[in-house]
This record gives sequence, C-alpha cells and structure tokens, in this order.
Amino acid sequence: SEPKRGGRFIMGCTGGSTTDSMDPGTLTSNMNYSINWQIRNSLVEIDHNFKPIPELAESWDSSPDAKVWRFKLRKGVEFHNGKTMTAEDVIFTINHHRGEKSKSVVKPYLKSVENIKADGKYEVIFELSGGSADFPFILGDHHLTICPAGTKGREWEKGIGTGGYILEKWEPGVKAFATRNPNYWKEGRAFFDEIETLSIVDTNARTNALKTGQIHYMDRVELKTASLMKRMPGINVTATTGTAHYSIPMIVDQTPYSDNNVRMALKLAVNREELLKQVLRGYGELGNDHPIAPVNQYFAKNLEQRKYDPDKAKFYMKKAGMLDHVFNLHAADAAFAGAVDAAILIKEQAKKAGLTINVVREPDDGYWSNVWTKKEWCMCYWTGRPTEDMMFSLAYASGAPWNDTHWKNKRFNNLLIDARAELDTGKRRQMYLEMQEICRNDGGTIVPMYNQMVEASSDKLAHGPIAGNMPMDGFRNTERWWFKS
Amino acid sequence: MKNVLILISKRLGASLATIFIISVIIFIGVEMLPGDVAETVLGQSATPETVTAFRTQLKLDLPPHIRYGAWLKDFIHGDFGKSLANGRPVSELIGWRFANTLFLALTTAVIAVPLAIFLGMLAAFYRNTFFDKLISITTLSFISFPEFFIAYILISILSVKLNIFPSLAMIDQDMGFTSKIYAILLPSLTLTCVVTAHMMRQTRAAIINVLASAYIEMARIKGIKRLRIIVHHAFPNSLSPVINVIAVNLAYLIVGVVIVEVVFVYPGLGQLLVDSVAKRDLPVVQASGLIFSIAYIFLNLAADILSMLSNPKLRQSSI
Amino acid sequence: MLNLLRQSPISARIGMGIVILNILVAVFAPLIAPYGETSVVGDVWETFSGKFYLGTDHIGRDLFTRMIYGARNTIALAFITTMLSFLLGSFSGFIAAVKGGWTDQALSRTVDIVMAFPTLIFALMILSVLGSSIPTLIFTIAILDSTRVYRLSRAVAMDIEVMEFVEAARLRGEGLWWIIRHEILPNAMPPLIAEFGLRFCFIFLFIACLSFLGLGLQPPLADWGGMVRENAGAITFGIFVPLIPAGAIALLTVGVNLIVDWFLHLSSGLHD
Amino acid sequence: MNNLLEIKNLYIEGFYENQWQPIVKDISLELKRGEVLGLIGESGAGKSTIGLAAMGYTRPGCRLASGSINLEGIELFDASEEDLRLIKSSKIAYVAQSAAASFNPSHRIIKQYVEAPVHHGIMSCEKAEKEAVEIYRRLFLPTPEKIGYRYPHELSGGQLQRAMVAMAMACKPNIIVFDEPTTALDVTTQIEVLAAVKEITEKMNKAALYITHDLAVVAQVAHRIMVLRNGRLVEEGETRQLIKQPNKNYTRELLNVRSLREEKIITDKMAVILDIKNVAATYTGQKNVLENIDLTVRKGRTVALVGESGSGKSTLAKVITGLLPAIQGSITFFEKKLPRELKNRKKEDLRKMQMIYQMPDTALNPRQTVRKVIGRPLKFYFGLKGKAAEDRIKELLSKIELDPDIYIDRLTTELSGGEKQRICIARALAAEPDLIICDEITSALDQLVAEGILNLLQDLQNKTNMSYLFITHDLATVKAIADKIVIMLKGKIIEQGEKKQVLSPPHHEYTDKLLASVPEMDPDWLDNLLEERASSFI
Ligand SMILES: Nc1ncnc2c1ncn2[C@@H]1O[C@H](COP(=O)(O)OP(=O)(O)OP(=O)(O)O)[C@@H](O)[C@H]1O
Ligand SMILES: Nc1ncnc2c1ncn2[C@@H]1O[C@H](COP(=O)(O)OP(=O)(O)OP(=O)(O)O)[C@@H](O)[C@H]1O
Ligand SMILES: [Mg+2]
Ligand SMILES: [Mg+2]
Repeated sequence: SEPKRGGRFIMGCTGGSTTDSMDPGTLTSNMNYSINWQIRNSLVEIDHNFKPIPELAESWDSSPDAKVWRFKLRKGVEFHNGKTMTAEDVIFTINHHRGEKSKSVVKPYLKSVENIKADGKYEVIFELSGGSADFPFILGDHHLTICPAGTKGREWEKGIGTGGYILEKWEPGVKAFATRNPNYWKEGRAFFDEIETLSIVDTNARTNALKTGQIHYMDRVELKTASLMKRMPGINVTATTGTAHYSIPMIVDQTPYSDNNVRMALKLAVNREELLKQVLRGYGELGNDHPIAPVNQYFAKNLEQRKYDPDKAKFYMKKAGMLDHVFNLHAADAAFAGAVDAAILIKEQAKKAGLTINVVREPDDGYWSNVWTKKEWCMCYWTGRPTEDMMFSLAYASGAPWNDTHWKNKRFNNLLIDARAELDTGKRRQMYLEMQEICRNDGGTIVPMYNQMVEASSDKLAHGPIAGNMPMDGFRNTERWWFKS
Repeated sequence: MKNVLILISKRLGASLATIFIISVIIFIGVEMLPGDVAETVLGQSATPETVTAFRTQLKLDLPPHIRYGAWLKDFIHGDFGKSLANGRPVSELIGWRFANTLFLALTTAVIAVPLAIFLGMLAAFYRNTFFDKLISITTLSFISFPEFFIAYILISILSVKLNIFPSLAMIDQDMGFTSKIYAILLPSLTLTCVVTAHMMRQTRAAIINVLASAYIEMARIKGIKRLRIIVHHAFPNSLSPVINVIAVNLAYLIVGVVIVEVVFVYPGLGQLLVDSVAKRDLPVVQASGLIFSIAYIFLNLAADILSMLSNPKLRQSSI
Repeated sequence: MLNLLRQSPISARIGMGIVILNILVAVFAPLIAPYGETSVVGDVWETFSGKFYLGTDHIGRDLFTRMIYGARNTIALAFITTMLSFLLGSFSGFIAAVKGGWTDQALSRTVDIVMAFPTLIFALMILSVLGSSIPTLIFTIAILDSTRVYRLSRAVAMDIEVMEFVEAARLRGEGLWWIIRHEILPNAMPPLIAEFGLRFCFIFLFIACLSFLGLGLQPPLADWGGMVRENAGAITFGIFVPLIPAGAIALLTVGVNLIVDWFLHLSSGLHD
Repeated sequence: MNNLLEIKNLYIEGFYENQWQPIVKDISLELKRGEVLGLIGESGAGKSTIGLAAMGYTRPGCRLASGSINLEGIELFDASEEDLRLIKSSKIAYVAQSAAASFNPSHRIIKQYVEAPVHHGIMSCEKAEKEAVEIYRRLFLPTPEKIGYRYPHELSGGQLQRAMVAMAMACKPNIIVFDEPTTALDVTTQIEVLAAVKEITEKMNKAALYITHDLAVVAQVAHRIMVLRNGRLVEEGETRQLIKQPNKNYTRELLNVRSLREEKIITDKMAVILDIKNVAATYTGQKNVLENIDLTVRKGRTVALVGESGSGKSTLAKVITGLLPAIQGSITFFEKKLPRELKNRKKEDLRKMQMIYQMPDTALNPRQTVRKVIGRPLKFYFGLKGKAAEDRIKELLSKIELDPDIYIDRLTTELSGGEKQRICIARALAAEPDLIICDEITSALDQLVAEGILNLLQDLQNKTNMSYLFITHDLATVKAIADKIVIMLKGKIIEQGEKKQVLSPPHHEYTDKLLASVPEMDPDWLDNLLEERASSFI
C-alpha cells in the first residue's frame, strides 16, 4: 500500500536496561539502536540490499588505493535544536568514538582512520592507514550517528540529532517517547506522528502486549511460540536471515586444537541439521564454518556444505591420535539463547563419532569477559557485519582484538589486505571466495548455523522489503514503516 | 511508654549499625564479582583498550577502600553519586522507581491486609468446617503457585481473553491517579493472591492459638456470642503475630517483587537493582540495596513497636 | 505412631497420600518414565494421546516423563536444601539460645543483616557470580533460608531453655552439646517439623522463581519450576502444558501443608 | 420450687483414648438460695466438670451423657444453644481458678465486667459501670472508682480474684460457681478472697458451689460438703458434722493431712555443710533481689525457707546452685568456698548438691523415659552403664515406692503429678547428694499426694542422713517437716531459728500475719479472724 502519515507507533523491545545511556558510543541493545536511528542519522544508510546509500552524506568517493575518502555532506539539514549540521559535527562525532579516551564500542572499527579533516563546511576527508573499499559501510554502523559538536555529559540524554523524530521523554530501561520532526529533511520517510519504544524484557510480556494491542511491534519472538503466533489473527510474523550466526571458537594455539585434524573432526562431529531444528526450530540456515552469510555480497554459494559425518570425524581424530581426549566445551545461555542445549546436543552427536565432550556450564554473568577468548572451546554469537572485510578483519585477521581463536593464516591475511583495497568487484569476489574456503577448512571456528531474526507486528502496519543487515528492519522500521489506513 | 521509647532508640541505633554493615557488605560483594562496570557495559565489544579508558574515566582504577570512603562521605552529605553506566544521578534514577515500588506495595496492602484479616477471622470462626477447609485450600493453592504463574494466568484471562486490564503496567509520572491505579491493578491482584494467603493463614493460626486460653473459655462461660469472642476477645490478643506477619509481607511487597516487575514491565526498584547488579553499577546497587534494607528494618521496627503498643502490659508500664 | 496415623483427619490423609505418591514417583522415576529425561520424542506441544499421556513440551519431549524426572530433581533439590538449611539454622539457633550472651548477639546480628537484604536479590547476586550449579544453588538457598530457621529455632529453644529440666541438666554439669541433643532438640521437634514442611514449600517455590529468572536448575534437567517457565509462553495461546507442572507444584505444596496443618493442630493442643 | 439448682444422676463423658469414657458418674445434688455447697476432692475428681455442667457447659471434648440438670426450673439437657447462652451470667456465673489467666489481658477490668450485662441486654453500659464500682467497694477493692479502669496485669492476684468475683455478680445471678478461687494465692491474700466470697453468699443471699481441694478452706465457707473421688460421690454431709465425724476412710485421710509431726529430739549439733554469708544478688544489675543473706544448713537437717511470693526464695536457690552468681558474699560447702558461677564449679560439688523443682511437669523432659531420666546422672557422675545402671535405677525406683517393672520404660508424660515428683526425687538421689534443695516441691500437688512425698523425704532423711533446704510458702508443710525455719520478706531474712523458737511467740510482725493466715480445720476460724481484724481497725 501507499505510505501514509500518522498514528502512534508503539514498540516493545528487548535489551533495555536501567543503566542505559543515550551516548551512541555505549549503546548495546535493540531498543537503544532503534531509538538512536529514530532521532539521529548516519552519514551512510545500508539499504535492504546491503548497499550503502547516501544519508547525511550526499555522495562520496575515494582515492584509487581506497586510502583517502571524501564525503560530501547534505546541506541545510538542521538538528532538533535548530543548529545546522556541518563538517564540524561530523568530525566531532567521529572523534567521539575514536579518541584516545573514547569508551565507544566502535573504537576498533575506526582504528584505521589516521586523520579526519574538514574541507569547507560541507566536506569531510578521512585518511586511512590502509586501503578499505568498504569504508562507507563502517560509517553506516548503527553507533555512528551524527551528533551536534560539543555534546557532553548529560546532554546526550536530550537525544539531539537530525532524525525524523524528536526525543520527548526517555527513561532508561523503561521507555522512550518521540514525536515526528516537522522539519525532517528526508522525503518519504518517518511516517508516524509519535513513537513509543517500550523496554519489555520478558518475552511473554511482549507477546501478551502485542496480542492485547498494547504494542504494535515486538522484536525477538520466542522461537518456540513463533508458529503459534503466526496463526493468530491480526499478527504478522517476519523471519529475516541476516548476518547473525552462532559460532564455537577453538583457541588454535592450545593443544589439541592446534592440530587441524582435531578441528576438522569437531567440525564434522556437529549435526547442524539437528541443531537448526532443535535450537532454532528451523528459523535459520545451515552454517559452513565461516562467518559470511548468504545475504552478504560475496557469499560463497558453491562452497560445499559441511555435513555431519561421524565416521570421518573419527578418522580425523584417529589421525590426530586424540581419540581418548576429553574436550571441554564451555557454555552459558549468555552466548545465545539455547547455547547450553546446543552444547549438550553436540556432546550427544559427537559421542556417535566416539568423541568425548564434557559440557562445562559457565555463569551467564561475565561470560564475555571470563570465558569467551579465555577458554579453549566455547559457545559464541556474532551479529555479523554487512561486509566480508568488516567481519573478517574483526575476528579472523591475525592479531585482531576479537580474533577469538588466535587463528593465523598467512594466505588469508594477505588476501584480506589485498581485497580491502581492491576496487574491482570481480577480483574481490574471487578473493573473498577463497578466504571463505580457507576459513572453512582451516579456521578455528565451527559456524553451525545462521539464526533468523524473528519479529512480530500488528497487521495494521505496512512496510516495504525488510532489510536483513540488522534486526528490526535494519533498526530503521520506525523510519521505513507506516500504518495502513 | 518510656520502655517503648528506650526500645525504639536502642533498635534505631542497632538498625543504623546494621545499615552501615550492609553497605560495607554490598560494597565488598559487588567488588568481589568478576568483571566490572566497564566490562559488562561494553559486553562482547570490550577490548582491553576501551575497558581501560572506561575505567579511568569512572575512577575504577583507585583502590576500593578509597572509593568506599568517598562514597560514604558523599552519602552522608545526601549525595548518592552518579550511575557509572549512564552518568545519571542515582537519586534521580531511584527516586521515582522507589515511589512506584511503594505505590504498588501500598495499593496491594490496601487490598490484601483487610481481606486477609477478614478471611482469617472467618476461617477461625468457622474452623474445621467445610468453609474453613475451602478457604484454607484456596489460599494454600495460591501460596503454592509460583507468582509468575499467577501473573500469567491473570494476564491470559483478564487481559488477553477478556481485555479488561492492560497486560503491561507501564506507568509514568504524568498519569492521573485513577489511570495509575487502573494500570497496576493486575500486578496488585497478583501480589494480593501471593500475600493474602500467607497473612490469612497466620491470622487464623494466631486467633486459634489464642482460643485455647482460659479467658476465651471464660468469655464463653459468660455467654458471649462466638463471633464476638473471635473479634473482641481473641483477635486483640493475637495482634502481635498478625502485625508481624503483615510487616513481613509488606517488606516482601517492597523488596521481593522483582518477578512481578519483570512480568508486568513495571518500573520498580527491584528491576533497577537487578540490572545494576548485572552491570556492576556500584553506586546504584549500593543505594537501592540500602533502601531495601532500610525498608525492611524500618518495617520490622514498626511491627515491633506496634505489637508492643497493642499489648497493654508493655504499653502501660509507666503507670 | 500408628495410632496417631489412624486418628489423623481426612485432610491430613490426603496430604500424606499426595506426598507419598510424589516420593514414590521421585524414587522410582527411571522405572516409571516411558522415555528418557532429555530425549526428544515427538513434535512440539502435542496433546495427550496414548503415546504421550500428558502431551509433549516446547521442544517435543514427553511431558509425562519430564514430570516424573521433574519430581525427582525438584523434590530432591528442595529436600536437600531444606535439610541443610535446617541443620545450619536450627543448630545455630539452639546454640544461640543455650549459650546466650555474646554468642547469641553475634549470631543474631549476623542473621539480622542477612535477613535485611532482600533474599531474591541476594540469591541473584551470588548465583550470577558463582554460576547456578547444583551445589551453589543448594548452598546459597540453604544459607539464606537458614536465617529464618535460625529465628524460629532460637525462639523455640528459648522457650524450652527456661524449662526446669534444662536447668536441671545444667546443674548436673552437662555440656552444651548434650543439652542441645538431649534436652532441647527432642522438644523442639514438633514446631521444627511443621516449619520444615512450610519451608520446604517455600524453597520449592523459590527454586521455581529462580528458574523463572534463569538461575535455577539448568536445562536439560527437568524441574517443575523451569518447566513452567519454558512452557509459560504457551498459556496465552490456550495451550495448558505449563499448567501441569504448576499444578504439580501446587499439589505437592498443598499436600505438605495439609500435613503441617494437622501437625500444628496436634501440637497446639486445641481439640475441637 | 425450693431448689435453685437440682442435678440428678448426672453422667458426663470425656473423649480420650479414642472413645467416650465417663468422667462424672451418677452425681446428684441440690442447692437452695443462701446455701453454699462445697465440692472437694483430689485433682481430676471431676469437680470442675460438675461445676461447669451446672451451667450447661462442658469443656471441648466432653459431653453431658445422661441425667438431668434443672436450673431454676429450666432443664438444661433440653435447652437450645441460645437459651444456654442466655442462662450463663444472668442465672448462673462462674469464678475461675486463675483470675490472671481468665481475664482478657487486652481489655480493662470494668469493660469485661460490663460485657455480659450489656451483651445480654440486661442493662446499659453506664448503669453497669456504676454498679461495678458499687460491687468493687463491697468486695473491699482499693479505690473502687478507679480500679476498674486498669488492665488485668496491673492488679495483684488477690485483687484480680476479687474482681473476678465481682464480674460474676454483674448480671446478678442467683448461683455462683467458685472453682478453686484461692488455690493460686498466698495464704495472706487467700483471706481477702474468702472474705469476699462470704460477703457475696451471706450478705447478698446467693447460692454457691464452692470447689476446692482444701478441706480447711471449704470448711470456712460451705454449709454442706460433698467429697468426690474419680467422678463419684464419696460422702456428703453438713460441714461441722463431716469434719467432726467423717464416715469414710478417704475423708479421714483428707482430714489427717495436716497433723503435726513428732518432734525430733536433737541430741547434738551436726556439722554445718552449707554456710552462706552476707550474700546479695540481682537480675538486672540495678535493684538487689537478695540482700544480706546469712544461712547455714547442717548435716541431716531440714531448713525451711518461708516467705510470700516474690520474696526471693527461688532466687536464693539459684544463687546457691550458681545459676545466678552472687554479687557479694560467700557460699561455703563442705568447708570449701564454692565459685560463684556454675561453670566454674567442680563436677563433684555439683553432684553433692541436687535440686528438686516445684513443677514436676516442667522439671522432667517430656521426651525422655524414666530410665533415661534416672540413668543419666548415674552415667554422668559414676559412669554406670548397662546392667549395673539398670539395677541401680530399679533400686532407686523401689526407694521412691514405684514399681520398677511398670515404670522404668514409661515416658515422663505418662505419669501423674505425684509420680513425676517422685521421679524428680529419684533423679536427685541418683547423684547420691548430701544436700537437696527443694523449691516448693509440694505446692502443685494434691494434699494426699504431697503428704506422701513429704513422708518419703522424711524416711530418706532418716535413712541416709541427708540435708534439705526446703523452700515453701505453705506453713502447714513447714510445721510438718522443718527443723529450722528461715522467714524471708522482700529479699531479706527477717527471722530465723529452730522451729519451736520461731513458731512460738513473740514473733516478728510479718511472721505473725503469716501464721495467722493459715486456715484451720475449724468452720468458725475465718469468722473469728475477720471479726478480730475488724475490731482491731476500730
Ligand atoms: N476436655 C476434656 N476432655 C476429656 N477429658 C477431660 C477434659 N477435661 C477434663 N477431663 C477429664 O475429666 C476428669 C475431671 O476433670 P476436672 O477438670 O473436672 O477435675 P477437677 O476435679 O476439677 O481437677 P483439678 O483439681 O485438677 O481442677 C479428669 O480425669 C480429666 O482428665
Ligand atoms: N529472671 C528474672 N529476671 C528479673 N527479675 C526476676 C527474675 N526472676 C525473678 N525475678 C524477681 O526477683 C524477685 C524474687 O523472685 P523469686 O522467684 O526468687 O521469688 P519467690 O520467693 O521464689 O516467689 P514464688 O513463691 O512466687 O516462687 C521477684 O521480685 C521477681 O520479680
Ligand atoms: Mg478443676
Ligand atoms: Mg519461687
């Protein structure tokens, strides 16, 4: 149907916490990402086809080695407080995330930015330490929204941005209330009059609220009730495959994981179909031991799907002389919902290959700081990244801070650097395909499956194609969706 | 009366000491938790660099006793400090949430306490009859259901099926009193189911306990009606245990309703405390933990004083 | 004893019936259960049938089987926890009452402090730090709960302690331990047993609540509270699977309380 | 009809051991206006049950089985529940044994007084309160206008008992049932209550049932006496007649209880085993409960410690045993100074000094068997086990005149009061002590049973040359058993000496009052005493 203005859109979201702040650098949950893009814009928007399109930046280009990037800013865009957005604000924003003292979550992404400077009021130049063909994708990250220069301390809470909605009220961990920005610069976007974003942590509470019509939209439908919800009149359930995936990293500089035979055996000992059915209830796709998702641009479609093969697993294990080894698999549901179940299933599956796995339950709390990257084999979750480069550099490049397997592969690393600066798509594709294969056959991580983002909404809402880069229509449903009449 | 005053002041002193010790314990406890606010706020995205930056900014690199000292000093001056996670003043974070918690507790108490006492008296009056057994079994069942379950049942009937009440108890400051009450009726009802049973059983037990006394037999021998015996002779003498159980339940209504807050998405203090423990947001944990302890201690003190006042032997000791 | 049972009122007999049934089920779980505790045998939320007497749960495990193992896990956990809490609570309570003075003060103040801190939140804190393995679960809940037992047993022991037979034992020169074992404990038994029933129920529910918050017994072990939580989402869709474990929790609690009621009635000495 | 109350062939049953068993058997009695009928008998004889049945009331667990109860022309067996309720207070009222327990602690005395008349619609609240003051005055309660506005705990035992009598009068019933109204009181306060009873029955011309187990007391107030035993009538007769010439043995035994014991001839001074010098003690640290106590106990002798309730007798026992460390003074036992605190004393010293308590119910652990109670000191002090211990236990049981085979494996709860007290004695004897402190060991017992206990103690003393420190407030007992008497008042010893010397004038003023208050088996004793007192006022 035709987009239409009006209405109060109420969302129930997970992840809200009383300790939340509105500083884009410390945002961590669905609720806050959504609010962030209600009230602010980025330089670049990622559309539903995974393409960077202009947002506050009108256009951009780069030097041939992809080391220097010039962004032309849109003119005449006003912040909610009436101030006009200029290069100064962009530089302030980027530096807020990049500075020495920054506590921003995206600090590592911007590590390659060596310098950033204005060229006049409406142009910004980024100088990178190495070539990066996907640099615009980075600027499309959901943390990198442009804020007025000089924002500090409690001013963040006011949520001043250039976005389609103006933050009227915000109570951390409870709700946010925003009204439409009458001066919004974008055409054909932001259709609602008012938006209420509620933090509803409990899944059943969210489901009930949707059923009673107290909210119009909820994220993270409980997979076990998703099929029941589908049958409810007046409710639409959407399942989108994105880049998010589960992984089971093995630290490869520790025995016995240093032996690729062992890694191979473990990869073969996992019954992905069963995991998909049991843990995700079919809301997902099979993984192939690399982090690139089917929606990614250069996904290796033709790479052979890894299958459950206990005999072969046993063969590799024998080869490694490790048949008697007891593997400790560390797990907590903090990794992802059902991680412990998944670990137990894996233990049973591996038993058929003659492998002994001992599932070690870890506390949820502190899982990311005490278990992940510390314990030799554990359950893990990645939201994924819109580009191959971002994903690989983040967690697979040797020496990357989040390289949770300590995996080092020379060929892989060289390819990564080359592909980054390669502007020819055909060549890039070849490189990325090879990297996926290397990762699959040598890498330290088992990627058993991609999980879909399952969300539910009232059928009063209408929308275009749903983006899979992030949940909640790329966290932009408030801007892209509208009420049917 | 003098006795009561001495006792109150003694208990107050002890309470203050308890509160102080609790604050130390909370501090040490949170300090001992693995990880800190920097790591937990940053989650999976915590790299050593960002964590260090975060820490320095929050002065987490100072030794614990110095931080505790600073906190205590500020606390005594009425400054609860700022949340480490989002920099908001703790008093602001806690203020309206505590008010919400009290609001829910009071609304529930207003329904539950008279109901429980009434039912308790009735059950004592009709003790060992079918009616008594009926109330007994009903209330027992209510005690026996986990509270989240009561909540879900109430929601699925009253809210999803019949659509009488909202399933979310989201309230905010600008709401009118009646709409606030309407919004929290369902959580109140849930809590009423949970606490009434306990109080009612204790009331019944206390009254029945007293019914064995000689003065109750005397009242019967004087030809007093049974109902009057219960209300006029037995109940005043069973006040002390009843007051105590009411205090325990009120304390529960204030400090123990995390689950109801979660299910109904009610912005109360319990949720805040749980969140801040998870995030290691020490000043918030400290302050809300203390408020809970103070509420508990205060209610117990109040119960002691009230049950003393209800007992003429203690009340009149100055004459 | 048998005589006492014969005189028991019908309500207490029902209670005993329920409790005994539960215990039998718990003890003989592997013999009764048609399927394995964790094995997935059917589709999600199937209704009752000859194959699945109570239908299946949210991932297609046989609910009847889960209920049986749930009885075993939950009851055993709650029972061990209650036992531990009583051992801790009652003996420290007795010691406080009998020794008095500084011992009493120190113990009582410690208990005050622990009690002043909200139990659920305390448990959440400890369990989230140490992880909710079964031993930590048992210890945490037992320690928290023992404060309440301490209070009761101290009060009861205080009442007994002023009795002249205790004084007689002291005058004889008996030691603390003997007095507790032989003079106090036997007489404190009735109220303690009644309290045991109640506390057992509370702990039972408390574990259920912890399971609800994700800190109870960890999957795939079956426990009734966790089963309610796992399946809770179904109830708003008109699937009454979670009612079954919740009903079982309620039934057992009611059963225990019926016995406790009778016990209290017996010890109150009111015979009408 | 002449009789206010007429009971014929009354049977009452109680439910125990799973069946209904008769507890009152074939009792008939009549009561005329102005007449007082005394019911007497040992504990459990069914006195209270009969008294309550006269009002159509039975305790829970009891029921009226057969017979007839006719109250002022109304047959209570046929009356409806509502009628029965209305009869209470208005036609017949009850005065319970323990006023302290029978007043509701939460309400003022006068409120409880007016409750029945207002509730029964007999008079308005104001009028009832006015009348209450009048009756308080007649019963010699101090400040009658104000006393009603106090709470029960603010009155002394004797005052409470009189307030209870007043309350019974509130609806002006024709009959009052007095159920042991003086049993819990001191001899000195007993007089006040007895006077009140006389005032009501004689001057106000009411009929009364007076229930007691003390023949001397009932002799003062009753016109006729019925002696009961095990729910049956033993004999009935005019008071004077019955006292002069009892027909039945049982009655005779009751009468004989207070006979004075033969004087022991004191040949030579025995060695002093316990010597207390200048002892003081306090519970709170502020006020001294005991001051300047000097006392000696000699081998083979009985020292009686007498005084009213609260005078510090039990406290002294505690100080001697070390339960309450003295704050001053010395306690010498067998020429050795004892440490003040119990925990510093030697096991041997503890063994030599044993204690027996007033309430055999609380002095014995209800969860232990006789074997364990007596066996423990044997094991503890002498290490006796197995056969040796068993033999010794049996020997001790025989000593206290209980059949070992029957009693050895009984739980202490399965014993009667007298039997329990004997077990307590056996427990003390098991330690083979030299001194036994007896704290009111007979006051909770029936007279006949008490008599037995005293005789037993006497025999044991004769055989083993044991010493007793005998605490009591009952002068009759003192007269019967003591060699030496110590009289205490408010924490001090006001008089002490050989029995003869203390009992013969001149006395200390308080001793005088004490002695004068002990009822004698003479129906005119109370009248004479009251007259004497009245005249001494003028
Ligand atoms: N509620 C009851 N149920 C069963 N038996 C009872 C009950 N009350 C009393 N009895 C029994 O009835 C008998 C008479 O009791 P009652 O109280 O009349 O004795 P009493 O002569 O007043 O004794 P006391 O001097 O101890 O008051 C006793 O054997 C007692 O055990
Ligand atoms: N545990 C205690 N704490 C404080 N005061 C006490 C305590 N026990 C007794 N008293 C007080 O000490 C005084 C003497 O009491 P004690 O028990 O020695 O009297 P008694 O002569 O044995 O009286 P009775 O004949 O009633 O047994 C009383 O005023 C009493 O109130
Ligand atoms: Mg009696
Ligand atoms: Mg005494």
